[in-house]
Amino acid sequence: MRGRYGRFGGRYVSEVLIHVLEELEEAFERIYPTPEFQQEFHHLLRTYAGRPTPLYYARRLSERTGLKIYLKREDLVTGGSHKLNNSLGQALLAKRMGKRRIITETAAGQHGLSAAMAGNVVGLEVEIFMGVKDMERQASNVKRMRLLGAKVTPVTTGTGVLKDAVSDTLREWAKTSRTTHYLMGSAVGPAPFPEIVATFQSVIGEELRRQILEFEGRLPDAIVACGSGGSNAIGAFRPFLSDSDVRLYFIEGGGESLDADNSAAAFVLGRPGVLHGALMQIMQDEDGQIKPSKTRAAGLNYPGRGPEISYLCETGRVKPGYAFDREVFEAVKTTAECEGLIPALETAHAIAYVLNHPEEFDRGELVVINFSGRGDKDLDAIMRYFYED
Amino acid sequence: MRGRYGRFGGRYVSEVLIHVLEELEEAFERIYPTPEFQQEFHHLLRTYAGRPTPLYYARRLSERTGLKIYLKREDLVTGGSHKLNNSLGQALLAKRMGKRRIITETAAGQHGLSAAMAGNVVGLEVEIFMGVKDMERQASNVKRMRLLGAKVTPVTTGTGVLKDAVSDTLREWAKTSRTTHYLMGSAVGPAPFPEIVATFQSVIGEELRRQILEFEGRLPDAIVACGSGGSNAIGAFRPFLSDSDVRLYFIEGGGESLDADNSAAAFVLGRPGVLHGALMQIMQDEDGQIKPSKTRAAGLNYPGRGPEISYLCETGRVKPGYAFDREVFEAVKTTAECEGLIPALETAHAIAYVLNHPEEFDRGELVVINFSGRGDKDLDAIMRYFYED
Amino acid sequence: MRIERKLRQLRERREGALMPHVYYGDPTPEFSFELVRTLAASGADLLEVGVPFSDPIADGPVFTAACERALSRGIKPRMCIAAIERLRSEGIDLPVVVTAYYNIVYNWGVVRFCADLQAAGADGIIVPDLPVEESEELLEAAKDRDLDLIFQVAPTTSESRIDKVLRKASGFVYVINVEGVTGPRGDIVPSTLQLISRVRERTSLPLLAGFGVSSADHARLLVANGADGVVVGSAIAEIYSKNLRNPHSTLERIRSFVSELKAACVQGMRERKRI
Amino acid sequence: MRIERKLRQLRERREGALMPHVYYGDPTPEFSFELVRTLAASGADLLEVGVPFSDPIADGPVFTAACERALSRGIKPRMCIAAIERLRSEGIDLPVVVTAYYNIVYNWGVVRFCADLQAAGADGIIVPDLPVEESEELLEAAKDRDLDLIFQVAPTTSESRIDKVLRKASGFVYVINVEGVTGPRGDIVPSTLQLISRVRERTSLPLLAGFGVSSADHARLLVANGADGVVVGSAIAEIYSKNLRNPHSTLERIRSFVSELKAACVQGMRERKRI
Ligand SMILES: Cc1ncc(COP(=O)(O)O)c(C=O)c1O
Ligand SMILES: Cc1ncc(COP(=O)(O)O)c(C=O)c1O
Repeated sequence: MRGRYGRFGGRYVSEVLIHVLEELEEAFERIYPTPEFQQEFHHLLRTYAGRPTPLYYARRLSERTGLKIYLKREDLVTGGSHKLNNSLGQALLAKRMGKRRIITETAAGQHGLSAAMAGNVVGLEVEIFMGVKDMERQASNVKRMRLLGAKVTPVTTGTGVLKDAVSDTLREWAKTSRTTHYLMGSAVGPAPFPEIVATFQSVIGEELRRQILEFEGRLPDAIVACGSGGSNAIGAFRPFLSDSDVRLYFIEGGGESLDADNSAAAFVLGRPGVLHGALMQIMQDEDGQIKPSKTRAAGLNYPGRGPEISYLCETGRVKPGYAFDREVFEAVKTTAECEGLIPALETAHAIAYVLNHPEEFDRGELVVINFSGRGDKDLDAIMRYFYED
Repeated sequence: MRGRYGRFGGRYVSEVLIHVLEELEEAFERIYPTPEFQQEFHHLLRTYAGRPTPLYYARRLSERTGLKIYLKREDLVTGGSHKLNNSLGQALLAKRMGKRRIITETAAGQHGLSAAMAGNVVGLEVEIFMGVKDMERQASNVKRMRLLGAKVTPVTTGTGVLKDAVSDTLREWAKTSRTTHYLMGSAVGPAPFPEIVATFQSVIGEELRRQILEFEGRLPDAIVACGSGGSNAIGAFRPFLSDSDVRLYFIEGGGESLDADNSAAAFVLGRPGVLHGALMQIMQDEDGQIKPSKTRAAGLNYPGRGPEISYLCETGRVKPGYAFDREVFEAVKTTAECEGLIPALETAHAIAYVLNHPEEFDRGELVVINFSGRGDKDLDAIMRYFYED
Repeated sequence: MRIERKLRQLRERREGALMPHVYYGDPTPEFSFELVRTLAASGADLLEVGVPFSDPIADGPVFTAACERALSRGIKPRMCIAAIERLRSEGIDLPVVVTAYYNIVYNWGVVRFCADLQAAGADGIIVPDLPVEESEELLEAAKDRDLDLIFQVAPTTSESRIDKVLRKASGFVYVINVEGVTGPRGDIVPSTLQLISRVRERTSLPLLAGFGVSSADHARLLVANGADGVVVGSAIAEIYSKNLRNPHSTLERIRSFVSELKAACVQGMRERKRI
Repeated sequence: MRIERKLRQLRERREGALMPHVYYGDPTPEFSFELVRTLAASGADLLEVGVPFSDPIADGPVFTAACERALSRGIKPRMCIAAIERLRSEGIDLPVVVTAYYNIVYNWGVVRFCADLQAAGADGIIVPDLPVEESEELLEAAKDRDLDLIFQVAPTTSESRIDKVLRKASGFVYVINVEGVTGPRGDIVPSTLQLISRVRERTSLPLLAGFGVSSADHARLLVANGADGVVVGSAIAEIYSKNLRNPHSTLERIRSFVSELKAACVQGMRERKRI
């Protein structure tokens, strides 16, 4: 069934939104394959976003782990993360659908920033909903978005984090869907969003495949990506799903610890349920009330896992894992010292997993880590962790 | 004469340093052309730095100016500016020369950061000298450098800015040159530095030439770059020097105003002299004491202009210009709103010049702006300018 | 069955129907009981009892806050169902529709959920985030328990889609007045009235119009233009929300507001022939 | 001419030479005069008068601070030259070497600079950032005015390069003791002594060893190992720098330090045969 990944996915929204979701699905299917769209999208990916991003052989991390580690450098995309791949695609689509405004939500600010950039390039008004707590934690990205001319609207419902921002954006969309596109930031939400986002992000995996074949003449033994909604992971994994020799790891936020309410490890602590329009793996209490997730990485601080990732983990094609906050900070430092690169806290989950799970990897194996973003936004948190504790 | 650009350049240093400068010149001439070096350098440029950087057609800036504006996207180089091109090259060279340590100075922090990155990748110790005033103004880059494991040494001599940091680094080098390479950050200093830096940065212009021919089938009418030492400008200009139809503009920091001590416009306010080992255009008083420069852009806050830029401006091949601080901040905002890109304050000088000098450009002309870096490091200064004044 | 019967009776009596919507447990269970008694006594014809949810995406600020308050008091879904049982035992026999977001239902288990609802004495179910395409399983379970699964149509719903919804609808059709979420609003817009006629032309099922109904005038206008009645929710919650320290003190105002609403529903039906 | 003559006289008298180096105007012109008088009276054989520069890259922290202080007092290059004239008029007739960074000289105009220096009564020039390759113009102008342009050699200078320097040298050869900048240091390292012999083997020109000479023992050792004398700068500035409020009060300590240095230079020469 369209919009389903196994039992996951679907379109669980108010009747008010059905119309625009159908319109979007139709438009995507009609417009996306056209040569004009492909040409414009790929031209912007190349000249504006900076694609293809390099695949970098991390010599010193490799020496340290006894593996052969490559980093897929999404941190080099304009704005500093993979988010722009999707935002450019959706903004172009929205423009062709005749929308004049984009709304979206953001947590780390990376997606909001990418939406603001894409909106400006394409020529659309932009409003971004952001939990008040996240606005504090990611103050510099708030500044960036405002400087780009985007309206940043604080979300005070719930606990003022990503989950609440998504809810408020859906509410706003219900009011304005005729003129406004909801630029969904990860592979979540009602159909057709997970498919649209995955499609736009697949450019990561397609490049990765070409590049690793060029450098190594073979496919990797494993690909490791962090995620919550899972857009960077799905983007990296998609072109390898049928290569059963390529192991795929999806690393979520372990938070402080797995007990009580100190984690965002939905594959450990959650179960299937419906949130924000889709059936997916969710952290929830015994009654089905959504539990707030907790991790220092704002971009992983979401209690749901996108439907496709939920499905792939259920079938065993993808192996879920997690990293605790302290492992993540250490991984940032290791990466900075070995490779001169400061990863985003989100990204550092994937690195931490590889550093701390030698049992998962044989000596000399070829491992690609999707380096989803740079850590500039997290600099203060990182410095506080190392120099003030 | 080797090391000279017209009357500019030379090697005005203490006898103590002559030996290492000769060693460096010899090593550069011997090692640089070898296939092994070229291969390693270009491989790192591609997979680590993220080259080639795109040439981006800035549609909305073009509409606004009536020109056809392309941006050469050096902001997409790892670390956020063109500085890494040179740092990778010199770090590789230093390694092959058997040095085990890199020292350098930095102002905006962009060069220091790139040196720290390059040092880590290549496996060299890194120490960075930075004026105390610049350390305050560019606090986030100080954090980045420290996180990368580099030693950041505050410079308190003089007025605690770039000029003083260069002096202190030269002093340190005099003490340690046998084991240590001074990774000069711009196209300044005693021979062979200007030539080495220009050579490593020429990758900008070489790519630019290929790209503009691909997109437009012809060379640009003008290339505009900001600068103080001039490394990004020389890098962009070099491959076009003999194309007399391509006008070249070099934009320096106008500061607050041209009078008193509020500027860094050395081509307006300076004259030839010797500083930091080379004869070049310098801001100095009637006695030949070096004048402190002043501009809000730390990376342009240097009273000297590299010998080659000094020469090219003297012969008229390059036209010097300047932009005032207030024009620069406005240019940041215009670029952010039109193109979703936040330029570094340095870079914004070049943009401001194009925006504010319609008399220099005919309608529809093809103008390439070298987008030397991103403005993340300047975010606080920018926000303060717009929202707190 | 009880729902449609009741609404047809009202139609025959030429009365517009009034269905107040309350989130159970906001701000306390005791208040909810008093509120329901008040509503029943002052003109409510049916009752919509909401199960508080952590992420009520179809609700506006008033009801979102109501959910947060109830949840922070520890209200659980089974308490809401138990409350219906208690209302029945107290003799309140209005048709009751339970509103729950789908994750609550899914988590409960759709079959068991319907069984428990029936046992408690409920008559229908509204799931605000369950469009007709996703409803098959619940619809079947509801039918098995004689419960009406209430579907919604919105100003954005196309004609062909209205037909699709109507093929599954029972009890009544919930006409969403606005493009948006629940919450008080200023005027009834023309598109709402057009939507009512568009649905009216296609079905003889009762139509209740909800979302944004915040005054007697709204109610009158909607019924006069073809709705069989109105759903009023946030406008009631708004009244007691203003005095959360002592919500009981607002019951008098709620009583008179609801009486006015009911009177307007009756009046609207009278005006209908004139239009 | 006067420089070499003086140094050869000292050599014949079997005395090591002492050349103190002061930055003129630090912390005030008056102090500089008193300082020079003190130096002349306590054993200095030659004088090195520095022209403060904004960016003295061959100098360490002590002299960098000295330059900053002098410049902040408004000291200008022509004041330094005028000061030499005044010293001469006061009867101080030690050979005087003027040290100026090249931008000062370049800005002044090399020809005019040499003319003015000669007129003031100076005998030589040191330009710390002017290696032999860049010196042609100044060398010619200096020769025209009977001024010695003093060149330096350093531990990093190769044999062939020493020869190159020696071909242009006059007055004396300045042997830079250390890899680094000016400023007091702990020990004289073996490479310094080796450098002295390396140069010694190649020239009969006098050699003065400078950079880091901070004690009588240093001076003795350098002279004993073949230097014709020593240059002492930062070690003197360090003394008065510690009491900038009243630098005059340090003159007594400077006097005895300089006397010791001179005695050590003499002693060093005596020890020479033993080595
Ligand atoms: C750098 C980075 N990586 C990963 C993520 C997680 O998003 P996703 O799960 O959609 O890949 C984010 C989200 O903000 C991010 O900023
Ligand atoms: C972004 C950026 N552009 C330009 C410059 C100026 O350097 P250069 O004159 O060497 O190009 C700097 C120096 O820090 C910089 O950071």
